[in-house]
Amino acid sequence: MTTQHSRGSPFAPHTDEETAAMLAAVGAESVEELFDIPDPVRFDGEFGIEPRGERELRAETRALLGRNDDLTEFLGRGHYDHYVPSLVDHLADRSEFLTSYTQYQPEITQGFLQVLFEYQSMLVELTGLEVANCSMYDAATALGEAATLADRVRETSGSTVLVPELMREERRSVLENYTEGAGLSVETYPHDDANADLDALTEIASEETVMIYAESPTVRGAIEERLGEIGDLTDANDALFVLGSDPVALSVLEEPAAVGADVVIGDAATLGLGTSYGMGLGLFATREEFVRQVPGRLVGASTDSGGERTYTLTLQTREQHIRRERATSNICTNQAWVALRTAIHAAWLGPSGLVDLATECLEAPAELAERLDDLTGVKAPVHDRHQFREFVARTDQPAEAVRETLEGKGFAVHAIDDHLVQVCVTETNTERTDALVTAFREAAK
Amino acid sequence: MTTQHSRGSPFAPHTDEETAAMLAAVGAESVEELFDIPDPVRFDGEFGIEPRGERELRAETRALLGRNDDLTEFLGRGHYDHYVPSLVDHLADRSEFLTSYTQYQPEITQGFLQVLFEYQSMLVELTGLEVANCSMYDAATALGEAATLADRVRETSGSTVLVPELMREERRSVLENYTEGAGLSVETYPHDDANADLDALTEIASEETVMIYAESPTVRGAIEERLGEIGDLTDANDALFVLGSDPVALSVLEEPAAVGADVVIGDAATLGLGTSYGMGLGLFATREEFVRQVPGRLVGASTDSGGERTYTLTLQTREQHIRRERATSNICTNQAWVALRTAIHAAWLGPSGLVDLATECLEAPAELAERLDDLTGVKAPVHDRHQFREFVARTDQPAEAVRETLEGKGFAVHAIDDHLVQVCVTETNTERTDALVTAFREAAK
Amino acid sequence: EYTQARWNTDEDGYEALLSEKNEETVETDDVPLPDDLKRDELTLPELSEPELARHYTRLSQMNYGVESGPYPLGSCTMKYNPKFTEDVAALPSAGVHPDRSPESIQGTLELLHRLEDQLARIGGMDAVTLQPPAGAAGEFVGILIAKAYHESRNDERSEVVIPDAAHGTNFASAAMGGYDVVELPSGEDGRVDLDALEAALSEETAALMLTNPNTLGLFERDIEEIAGMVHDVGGLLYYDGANLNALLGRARPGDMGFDVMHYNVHKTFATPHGGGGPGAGPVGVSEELAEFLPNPHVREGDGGYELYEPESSIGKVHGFMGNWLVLIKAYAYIARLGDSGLSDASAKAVLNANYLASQVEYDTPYEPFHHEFVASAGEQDAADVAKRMLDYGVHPPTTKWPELVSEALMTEPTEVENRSSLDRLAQAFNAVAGEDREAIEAAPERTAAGRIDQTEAARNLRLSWRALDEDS
Amino acid sequence: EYTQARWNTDEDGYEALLSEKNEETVETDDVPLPDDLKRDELTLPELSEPELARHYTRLSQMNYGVESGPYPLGSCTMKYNPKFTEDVAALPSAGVHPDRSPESIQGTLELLHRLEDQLARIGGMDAVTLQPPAGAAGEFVGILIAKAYHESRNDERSEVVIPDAAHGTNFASAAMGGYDVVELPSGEDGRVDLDALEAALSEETAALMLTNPNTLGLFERDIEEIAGMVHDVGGLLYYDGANLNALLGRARPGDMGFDVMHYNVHKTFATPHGGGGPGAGPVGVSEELAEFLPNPHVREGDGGYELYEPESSIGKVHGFMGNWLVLIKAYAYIARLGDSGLSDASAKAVLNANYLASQVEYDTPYEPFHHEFVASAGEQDAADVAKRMLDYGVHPPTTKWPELVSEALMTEPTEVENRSSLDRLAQAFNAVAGEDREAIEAAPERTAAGRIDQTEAARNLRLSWRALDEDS
Repeated sequence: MTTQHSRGSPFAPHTDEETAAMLAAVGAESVEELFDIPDPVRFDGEFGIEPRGERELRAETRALLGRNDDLTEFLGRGHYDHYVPSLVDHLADRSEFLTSYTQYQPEITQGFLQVLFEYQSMLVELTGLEVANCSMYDAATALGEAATLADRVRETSGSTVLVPELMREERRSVLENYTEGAGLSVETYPHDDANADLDALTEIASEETVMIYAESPTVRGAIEERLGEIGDLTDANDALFVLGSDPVALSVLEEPAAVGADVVIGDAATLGLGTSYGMGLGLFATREEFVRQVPGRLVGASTDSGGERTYTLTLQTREQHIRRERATSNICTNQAWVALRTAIHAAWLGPSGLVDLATECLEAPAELAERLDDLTGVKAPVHDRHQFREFVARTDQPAEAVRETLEGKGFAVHAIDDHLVQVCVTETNTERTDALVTAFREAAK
Repeated sequence: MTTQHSRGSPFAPHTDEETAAMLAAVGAESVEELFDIPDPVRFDGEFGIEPRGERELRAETRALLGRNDDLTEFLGRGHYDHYVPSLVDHLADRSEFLTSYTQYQPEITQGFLQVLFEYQSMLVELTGLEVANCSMYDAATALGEAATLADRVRETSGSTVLVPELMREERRSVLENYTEGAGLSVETYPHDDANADLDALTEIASEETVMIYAESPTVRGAIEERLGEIGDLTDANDALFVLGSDPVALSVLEEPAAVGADVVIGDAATLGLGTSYGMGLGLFATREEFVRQVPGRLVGASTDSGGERTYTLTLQTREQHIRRERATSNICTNQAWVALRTAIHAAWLGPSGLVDLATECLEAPAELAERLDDLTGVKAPVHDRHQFREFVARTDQPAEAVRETLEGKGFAVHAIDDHLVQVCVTETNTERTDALVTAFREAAK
Repeated sequence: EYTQARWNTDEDGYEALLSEKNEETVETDDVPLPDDLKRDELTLPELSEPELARHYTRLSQMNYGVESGPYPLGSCTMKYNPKFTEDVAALPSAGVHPDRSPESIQGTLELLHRLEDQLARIGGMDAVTLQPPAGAAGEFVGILIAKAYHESRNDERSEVVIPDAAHGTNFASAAMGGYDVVELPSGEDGRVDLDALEAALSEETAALMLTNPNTLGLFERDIEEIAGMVHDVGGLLYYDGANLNALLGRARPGDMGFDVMHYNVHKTFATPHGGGGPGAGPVGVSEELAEFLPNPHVREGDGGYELYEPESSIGKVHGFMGNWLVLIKAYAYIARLGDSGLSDASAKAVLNANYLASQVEYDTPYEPFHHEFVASAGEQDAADVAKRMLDYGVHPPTTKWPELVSEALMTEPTEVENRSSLDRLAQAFNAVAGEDREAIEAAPERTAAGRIDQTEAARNLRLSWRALDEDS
Repeated sequence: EYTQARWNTDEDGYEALLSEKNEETVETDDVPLPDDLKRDELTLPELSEPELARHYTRLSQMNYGVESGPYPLGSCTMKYNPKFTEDVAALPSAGVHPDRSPESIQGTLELLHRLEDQLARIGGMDAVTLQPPAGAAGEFVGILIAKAYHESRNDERSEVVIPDAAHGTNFASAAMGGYDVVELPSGEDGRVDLDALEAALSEETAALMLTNPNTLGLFERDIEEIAGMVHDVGGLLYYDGANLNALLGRARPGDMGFDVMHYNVHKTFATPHGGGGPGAGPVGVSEELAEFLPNPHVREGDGGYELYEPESSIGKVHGFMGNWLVLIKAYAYIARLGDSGLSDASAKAVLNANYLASQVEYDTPYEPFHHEFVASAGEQDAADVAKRMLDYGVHPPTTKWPELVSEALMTEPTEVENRSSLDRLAQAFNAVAGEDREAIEAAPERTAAGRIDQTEAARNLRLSWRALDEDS
């Protein structure tokens, strides 16, 4: 009894006979002979990693991840849980999509190119801007790329990027890493009840300002109410206005192009991916005039030898594999497959489903905040704004204690300040709001 | 805000506009007009079934099925749990396979036809018989079909089908239902230490005997040791020898053709499906001389207009849609997709994997029986046979009490008689045998 | 124009067989069995997982499913199969053994009970068994129940009456039950001829098996009279559920007087056909017949759901509980649609058939049809028409049946096509209608394989790769 | 011959766009926001689930993946992606929010920690961060770490040295970090020229970025000397992990003197490329550099796994923890293979490249190569050769790069092809090698689309369906 493939990689199909014949064909006695590695740097191959069978590994990883507590999450702040329809998994897992590479040979990869063209097109509709790329890694890196774009396209010099005080510090840290090499510094403008403090911002903005960044909804879930004025202010300083948002919010919010946004960034994976420990899809859309400065990949329409409409990667001379150190970005591998998922999810919802979903994102937090506000020791919402998906509550008890108590009762919320708790509610957890309110009553008193 | 598809079936794509235009095209005012149903039998449409969203239903069914206790099953007796590799799910779920119909148009369904041809071919290798069909529902119905085949092909009259006393009563009941219409009666022959009692069988068999059925492994997991003699006895009575087995056992057991089997039936889904509340795949193989009397579908090789080898359903004149009441069976919809899964699983294992798996099926029960035999109040194995996957143990305590105690401790075993417990062990539960032995010690004392 | 993928490797057909890719022979020396009980060796394909992934991916691309395009195969109800139902059936908690104690699988039993209840409501029946693994198995159960019913009244009967245009399974199922089949000629209008029925019925009539709407898509308007006639001679009325998609929410077999019926969940309730199966063929019966249902049956007891044997059960028609994984999908589909969705499915299925027929140039002799229509290819050969339609990227209708229509094109678009899809389908019909015999006979050209020689397949039977080897 | 599926509907390309199939405009009147904060309406495609299923199924059939056939794209390591890793990543318990308390996601943190440990062992590094979401992001992290390292020593440097044949990302990543790039010309043997290196290095050298084996598949035999030279001027040695599949189990970057490296899990560790991503680009460092790793990092504490900020962390390069779902797959793949599997993967990858090169008629000027070789199309245009290869049912190699080889065909079969697959691949190469310019320039003919006009795409930019509408 011989097991042909039991030794070595189960995914290398060579039988012993084949290996022998192939060695003979290349004139080698053994495979080791083919390695041109000097002895001093040779390694003995013993990593100390034990191979396991597929069945054992599935059981092992199920047990391992099963150690995560089964909490109902009321968490947001940049990563959201919307229900991903089953269709998305089934279609995106088709191997022709999942196991293909970047579309360097467009004739044999029309399928994925059309998917990406459609993804771009949907973002063009949602943002009102003319150009959307195929994807960045996530919202934070898209913001970083927006800053270097702003720096490249500005005709006069300048070195400051303005960002809101209320912003995930992680996102800001990424921005700082992206801008440091370009010699830009990141400065903060203050807020006023979870919106930009426009007076203060006007003070701070100057000809040194390369870019102003605002979010709507903000990290606290507030709709930013004076985007048009921020746009005007940015224009007045010859800077770029970069807006952070997401596709669900954009389904109902005023079009970014209409408020003067030059770039829209965000996490497009709020559709298509669900909660995935922060994995995202960097949305990046901008005006046509900046198209040759866009980072990442672009799919354009063309024609084939048969005269049919086709799609292909275009303007590749912007990219690192051709322009190298003068490229618009170093990005190569991106999040194309997530864009596929986002496109399917968006198409599954359609405009009616998107508007319905966004409406629920406006109604559900208002309703939940009202219920929490009724509890002893809780004031909610803290901000007098239109809240999208999430809101902030003030607790008499220390926020961290409230969070911990809730976790003990099976619920996860954010403790964002000494007495501030943030709660996010979408269609995936609304049915648990009764239970949350009950638990909150205990935790907050 | 209008939701185009929110009313009615989410899987009917008509917009209101489309519906109106289509009604106009057919000259109807409303859809109801198209129904030519007399008023007295009109129904008001109120079934009282509430529609639910996809997300809600997934949550609901997860909760519902979550009410099944999470037991480690040591259960067999005709339905077995072998690990199904992930590859099977991913490939079999490809919609071109899953959502296609029977291959009435072979030019556009070569893929599935080749799959079925390969499935047939593997069963031909495993049984040594020349013909295997595309599938029956399960082992029990395959046995029923074998009996009617035996009746059809026998040149002299006769009305008795002989089956072993040790046999699932469900399988026998199905057999009785299949044979009653043909005027056959089912009679039992006794066993001798979980094998056929050959002396008694010789007594019982006569010219009235149309068919003798034997199983190896038997329902108690014993390898039947005198199949050749049963074959000879069947021949001597001009009857058909029908053998029940399964693809894993057939990987190592003497070829059925070599012991004189005329038909092999069994559950081929022991590969490809895993535990599924008894869902199966009826294996049906027989000698070439009976090919025109075979029930179910057959795929044969042919040639297309380009001269290439192709596959197509063949000998369809045997089937009910053509021959109607003179058909070899009423079967139409069968288990083709399960055959696809079985074929992939078998190919994934390959001959080496199959022999390894079968070897484990011989070693694991022997080892576990020995360990149980060491316990106070337990004798195992009861039978002095080669056991495949499972074995019977005698308990001093009532078997039902032992079973219940074990269930309370998280294990499922069979109580098959007052003091007989049956235990099945495969690669999917071997890692829990220590725990089972510990629990058994408590339960049996 | 559509071109199906064609993977073509060397001389061995469109994709080499697994056995041609790599085969190994393994010795069984180390198998712990005496030599006389074991085989010497085993020869089967031995391929790596990457090779297998490619093999089946390529084969799948040379296959056409509902998610490829329209599939208007008459009598087959090829609906879209919602994806989420696959996820539900794949839940690990669904994977239980059939010999588990009822107490330990309350979830499974409750789901079965709920599905029985759904189906009873939809069919207007009093009790439902889920055991039959396919429609034909359901018919067989119906026949066995009829037989048991008559026997319980000491009234043995020998005949089952079936209209000439009925599904072939009806005839075969009745015969398997040991009945003689009395074929009922259709009336001029394509429906049951009451005089002919009168002539066919007698004290020997165990049952009349009827499809309604029938295979021409026509509703049997005289159903109440038919039921009365059958019942008057002491027979039972059996409903073949293949065409139930035409009636959802608008008429129920139970209300029409049917005593027994089967449901094709792989038609009406959107479980996938899987290239031929598995399906499931639950059977519904009136209260009077409930005692004959297969063993075991589910009921709600004091301590939860339990299994029991109906008083005069016919016994088993499947070794265990039927095609459980399929039943889960049917449950989920019905629950997803609910009253409004089920009624709408039927409405759109009927609208689609009527619209499509109105756009197709071939003549449709019988009407008013419901969810399907049977057009006639006229001077053309219906089978050739079907082959040519393949070149237009659609699946053709069922052909040459029922025989009431010459060169029949039995067409059932189901509710899942929209207008533009139906228009393209009509274009395909009409394009072929305008083509000459030569073009049609040369078809198909754009599928993986060209026209396949059926005669060769039957004359020179090669049913396995071993047979192919021996032949070459 | 192979023919790719071609779904062709009317005049609108090979498959109509979603927007062409059905588009709707929805008013936002009922949205509870003041008018000035909301848009008036939203126009997007509105299709049913069956329509979407067909749309994407058809598009997928017009795409070629690793499970379609050979994909020997040089430098891309297109391995088979084991299916079970998808199931592991799809476990519901994997779907946690990044702001969960560490105590409540011990499973996730332990998996991350285990993967860090696996990668450290494989690379011979002391610490690993999993945060970079792609290889280029890993390079950028490496550059940031180098920068932080030098700054911590008050030793600001301005240059990064990179061989001319290196991946374009190396140059771009260095530039993004604010460094000037010093390009290092390759030696005649295709490797680093030590004299040129000597000339390039200085007190300004922050790092040398090196791929080993390099993009010609050649091992830098002088690696110890190179490391010494870089370290002597105070620079760091960076390892580009794109070609790590050549060395698994036979050499480790850490042992060769590399201080920082990235791993491409979507190459070496078989996570699927997904049509361009997501991947993951973990970065390993020597002990000395561990304090600079991105924030947060996982460690095992007394109470379980915890997150902490390394002492001199460079901060964040991803908004959260990187591409978590991809990392799970990499973990599962490495654990599946273990020592023996990983070493074998490398062995078979190198054997395959050598065998394939021996069967291909095009000249391969540089050797001994390892997991990939760069052949020259000679008088033919490498891009045309690639287009023509598509007609043979295989994916072509990377073309026209590296420029050291004229009309380069950079070929990396990986370990997943067997001999017969490599033979067919060689046949495709050799068939094209024998064809004339006309045939090659007319290719491809058997793919969904014919040769696509790249110039038109760039000159007449249409990047959305809105742009297409405006153009027409």
